[in-house]
Amino acid sequence: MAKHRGRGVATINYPIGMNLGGDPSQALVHSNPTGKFTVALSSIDLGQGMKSVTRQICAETLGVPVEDVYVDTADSDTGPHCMGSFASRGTHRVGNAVMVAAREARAVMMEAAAEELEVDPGDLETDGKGSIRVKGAPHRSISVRDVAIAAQFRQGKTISGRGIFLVPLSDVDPETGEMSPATCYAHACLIAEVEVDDETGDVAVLKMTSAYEIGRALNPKLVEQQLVGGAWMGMSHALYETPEPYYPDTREGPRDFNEYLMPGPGDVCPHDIIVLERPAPDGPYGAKGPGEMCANPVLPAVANAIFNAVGVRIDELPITPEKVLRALKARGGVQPARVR
Amino acid sequence: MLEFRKDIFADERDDNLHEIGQPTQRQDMLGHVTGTSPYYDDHRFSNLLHLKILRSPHAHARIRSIDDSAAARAPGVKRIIRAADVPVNLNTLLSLIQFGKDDEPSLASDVVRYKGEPILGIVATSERAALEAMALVRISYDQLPAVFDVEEALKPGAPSVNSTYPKNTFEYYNKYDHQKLRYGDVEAGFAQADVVFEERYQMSPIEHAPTETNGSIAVPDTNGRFIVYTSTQALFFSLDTSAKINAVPSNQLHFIGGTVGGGFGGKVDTLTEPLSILAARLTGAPVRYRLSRHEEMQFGSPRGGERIYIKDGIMRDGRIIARKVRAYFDSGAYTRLSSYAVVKCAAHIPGPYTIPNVSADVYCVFTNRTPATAMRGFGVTALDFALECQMDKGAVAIGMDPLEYRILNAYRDGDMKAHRREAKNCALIECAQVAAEKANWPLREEFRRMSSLKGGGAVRGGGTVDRTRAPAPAVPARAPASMPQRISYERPTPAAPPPYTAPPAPPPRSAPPPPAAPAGSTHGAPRFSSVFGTRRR
Amino acid sequence: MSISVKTFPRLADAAGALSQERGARFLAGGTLVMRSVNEADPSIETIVRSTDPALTHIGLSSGRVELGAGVTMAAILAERELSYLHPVARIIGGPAVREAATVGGNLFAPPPYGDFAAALLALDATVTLAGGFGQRELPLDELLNRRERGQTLVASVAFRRPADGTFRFVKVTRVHPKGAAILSISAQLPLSNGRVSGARIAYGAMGPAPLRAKAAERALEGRTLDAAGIAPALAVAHDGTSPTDNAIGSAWWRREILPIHLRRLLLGEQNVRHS
Amino acid sequence: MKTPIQFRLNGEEVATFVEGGTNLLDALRETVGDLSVKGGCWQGTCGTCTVLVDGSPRLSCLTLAETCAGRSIETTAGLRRGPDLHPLQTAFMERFAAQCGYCTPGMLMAAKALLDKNPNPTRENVVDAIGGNICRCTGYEPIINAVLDAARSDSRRRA
Repeated sequence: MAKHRGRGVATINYPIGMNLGGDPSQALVHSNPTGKFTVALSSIDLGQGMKSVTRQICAETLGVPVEDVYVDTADSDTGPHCMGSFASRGTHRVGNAVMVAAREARAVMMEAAAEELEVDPGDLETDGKGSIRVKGAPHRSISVRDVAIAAQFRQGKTISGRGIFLVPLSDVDPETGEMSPATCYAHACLIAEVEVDDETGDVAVLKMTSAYEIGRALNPKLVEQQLVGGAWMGMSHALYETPEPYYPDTREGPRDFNEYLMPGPGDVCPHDIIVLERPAPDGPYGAKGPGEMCANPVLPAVANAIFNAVGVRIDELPITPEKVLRALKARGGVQPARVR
Repeated sequence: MLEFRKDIFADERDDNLHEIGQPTQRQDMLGHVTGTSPYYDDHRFSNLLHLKILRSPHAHARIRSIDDSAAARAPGVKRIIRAADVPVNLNTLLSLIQFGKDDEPSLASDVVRYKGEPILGIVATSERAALEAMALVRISYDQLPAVFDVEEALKPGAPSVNSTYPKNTFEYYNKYDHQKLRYGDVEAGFAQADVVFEERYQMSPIEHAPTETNGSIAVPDTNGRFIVYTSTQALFFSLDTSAKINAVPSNQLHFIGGTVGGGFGGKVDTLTEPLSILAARLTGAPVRYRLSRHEEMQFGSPRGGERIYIKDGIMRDGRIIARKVRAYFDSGAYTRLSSYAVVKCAAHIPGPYTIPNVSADVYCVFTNRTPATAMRGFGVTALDFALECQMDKGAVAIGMDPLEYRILNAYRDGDMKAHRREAKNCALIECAQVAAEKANWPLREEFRRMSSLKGGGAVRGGGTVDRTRAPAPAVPARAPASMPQRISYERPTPAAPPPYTAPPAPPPRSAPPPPAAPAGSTHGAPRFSSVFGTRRR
Repeated sequence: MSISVKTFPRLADAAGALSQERGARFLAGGTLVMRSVNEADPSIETIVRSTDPALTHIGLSSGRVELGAGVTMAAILAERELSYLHPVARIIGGPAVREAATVGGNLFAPPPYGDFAAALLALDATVTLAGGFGQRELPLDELLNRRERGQTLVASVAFRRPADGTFRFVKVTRVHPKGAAILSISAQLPLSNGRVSGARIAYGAMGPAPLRAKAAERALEGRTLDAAGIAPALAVAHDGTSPTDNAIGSAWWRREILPIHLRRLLLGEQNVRHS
Repeated sequence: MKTPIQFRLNGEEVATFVEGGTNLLDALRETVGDLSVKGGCWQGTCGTCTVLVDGSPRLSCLTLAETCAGRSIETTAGLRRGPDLHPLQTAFMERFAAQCGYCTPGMLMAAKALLDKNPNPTRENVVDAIGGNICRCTGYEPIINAVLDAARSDSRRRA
């Protein structure tokens, strides 16, 4: 029995937001009477962290601590329209809408503070800790709490804001396919190392090394969640998954998680991830969206690593051991490429 | 296991922020670890009824007769829902953005077009009662010929799957049976290439397999409204679709969701809400419609299969000068979102590389299988697999390091893309360089010095491989002679490279977005949408 | 509509009820029956249970091992005397399944399940059936050849304890640590003077039920466990097998890799992991 | 015909009535009202519904409710130690070991079953303990690390 190692690489990019645009999202931000903020959305948190990322964006824009912001989603009676959580649009589209709403709310908050401190709003700044102070004269400050109370009960102001973000819908030229599909793209390069058993066709992924450029990483832990989980799903797509194992024949479809194959906790491999940040000009604080693209480079990287290991090309997904074994037999055995 | 390279593109970032960039705990994490996060099914109602769906056992058949009388009398059964009970029993998801024609019934009436297509709904006091009643329904079918292969489906005489699109292809602009992409002169490029090769790639369907299956609970509210607790990934998308199918004003529906047990694209299709609402309207009681795991795996829409052919023309110095792509999306029996994925796929061709001559034809094809839908990487995942395997083969064909081959051809700021927009904010090369360094993948100095900035860095200077002019000629000027020839060719190469000819006339360049709409370009007929209102598209 | 559940202190009474009640199914660990109940399988109208302590009894005496049909995989893993069966029990489901899954239930598990039954086959196990009118014994492979779930009720299985180091097992699965079998091979390989005598080899997932590789057993008789010695056995490894395509692997792949894994098992080559 | 059953749920006596054939998962969610237990397949193949019965991990969807009469059942709802989070809950938070959160209660109970019996598990022990639980979001690595962290912190606490 012989096992052969090989490495493969893939480089990819991915468009952020619904193709062609035309996918708006709205947000409402308001303060309660004691200076705590609520963001009202109809956007969905599927686990990707929508509630958490919009919360940080809102806090940053308002200039208040993140603890003072709570995101309420998704209720169609209170949350304004959002196209939905798909197409890597959440952070980019909803994040922008929340920024717009938070800016409007911040402007009122600063006016109210200026009235209390008897200065020009332009002379004020937030300290990010819950207070608003005069630039250059930090001793002249007032807490956001007192500003909210004053705005509500003395000045009769609503510290609130509305936001919408819309990338205008692009047409497509039927003849040439000329179009504006997206305003920004995330990028990735992934190197996979595999071991192939030339007698059974079994493939084990031993290691992944990747670099992802995702615009600004708004929360490194949420980014890590996406990239680690996404790479696992990519490995799963590459080697295991399909509800139609004999596609295009529809027979023998899996009915449960014993029959639908995915790598288990015993199949995961070490993964070194490096994050690059080239801010998107139109992203919230330069953010793009790592959610979808992180799975994509794994599939071809694994396929290319298998070629590097044993010299066969498997061009059909998923790359089951059976396909590898059939290809090895057709090729008359292992013909490893240059060891990498 | 995760590190940042803040030094790269640092001059493009203001890192002086308070909350952005902080590893703040998730707002929902405490709820998750205490089991208190409210998913749609974590709401309880007295007298909750349960909806189960009788599905077709055949991939393609005409329904001759349905006898549900025994089921209607079965213990616990409150109501049988038939196709005739559905107010608007034909819909297509993207009618909300005026894309495509209504082609899918909520409940099949005359013909079933895939194994698992819903035919009858049974509302009962328990899921068990509904399932037991289901066993009493008698349906007789006339089986019809079925087609399962995308290329078979396009052949003359193939069984027609979907009566709205009898030719088994989605209609683009009421004009074409597929989406086109044309840039430069791809045939001229092939004629001048040192190496030309075509390959076939196939991705089977993939199931989203969220740990929480699709479901919803529709509850009659006071004053004639309905509260709907749902696992949807798109609250208003599902609300508007449900309002349309039930023919009720959208403000009669109050959707609550937002905390969902995984989606990955599998909870966009509004699979359960229209019928749970209809069942609640017909019975006046709260109704839950929850997909079983078996239903989720076989009859909840998957990521569709895709077949992709790629033909490349490359020069021995590593430049790709022509790429032709033909791709078929297996949409299953109905459109759902595949028509849209096709356009996204066309936009993604030829990948993150600057290639002067590109041509693509992408088809949305109907077959007799479970309708496909969006999934993580929608329209791109299979194409990236095909493109990146193709890139590997190209590098081997000319004996070049596969990573250096990618860096050489990678798009730079200012390059023109095949869909005629200038590349901006690129970072592919930096990703390649950083990953290679981390993995000890050897890159030669000149490739370590290249960059995504305009022109790609000094190395590409002298207009050697300058692709900032757009559209590029069929063959750009030669690259530096120092191109690698490290390992032996694995594919036969032309005896002698054909002589370079003058570049063909470049296609007309159009201004950056938004270009004027091409005359007569419309996606299907205008229709009502409470999302966008009515307008031409 | 709702299912009736009948619990009997004595197994014999349960067996009686099982043969009399319409649509009655015996509930052991529940991994098979409860799934069918959850899916409203119309063939199940009555669940028959027994709290008979004999069901969970593990008898270890003078080289003979007796396992009550209700003994769980977890119970086997907890019994040091049964360490040779631990590799088999450990890869049946996750810990929660092993707490429920029973020896008796495994005898009726359709492919790709039933690896423990295959192991028992390689141990030449006999089965004791409980009936309304007393118990009777029969060889395990006889039961497996005509097993009809629900009809027969197994009280216990028994076999001679294999000599130390003579029992070997491998399960080929794609998902780790918990995956259904592409195939499994159990082998009891007694040696006398370095030569195999009275080998027993059984396959899981290579047919409609676990089966003995009798041709391979005969071909091993009197041979040494080295490349040359096992060659004849490998040549007839497929005898009697009839693998089918299913969601996790094709019949072709099962056939291709069966001799590979049999060779690795017989030569004691490391089976670290199988994709 | 409904059958009365009584058992201890997270230390409290609970009595309820169930239809014949009802599984423990539905009994806990639909009649008792413990919604911390989630259902993922009702087939016994995803581990989402894992609870502890007399200290051992069980798939509640495959457990006939009646067989739990007189038993002691533990769910995520009872995981807190008074006002404090269980070390596993703390570790899952610190490791960001949940995304959609739907598999989390089952993962926590599968992990608790391990730590209650083996306070100092190896990575291999942890992988085996959660081997029957499907997670579609995290890629498992953060969950494995969280369980190992919890074991360390808890043994420190005991020491």
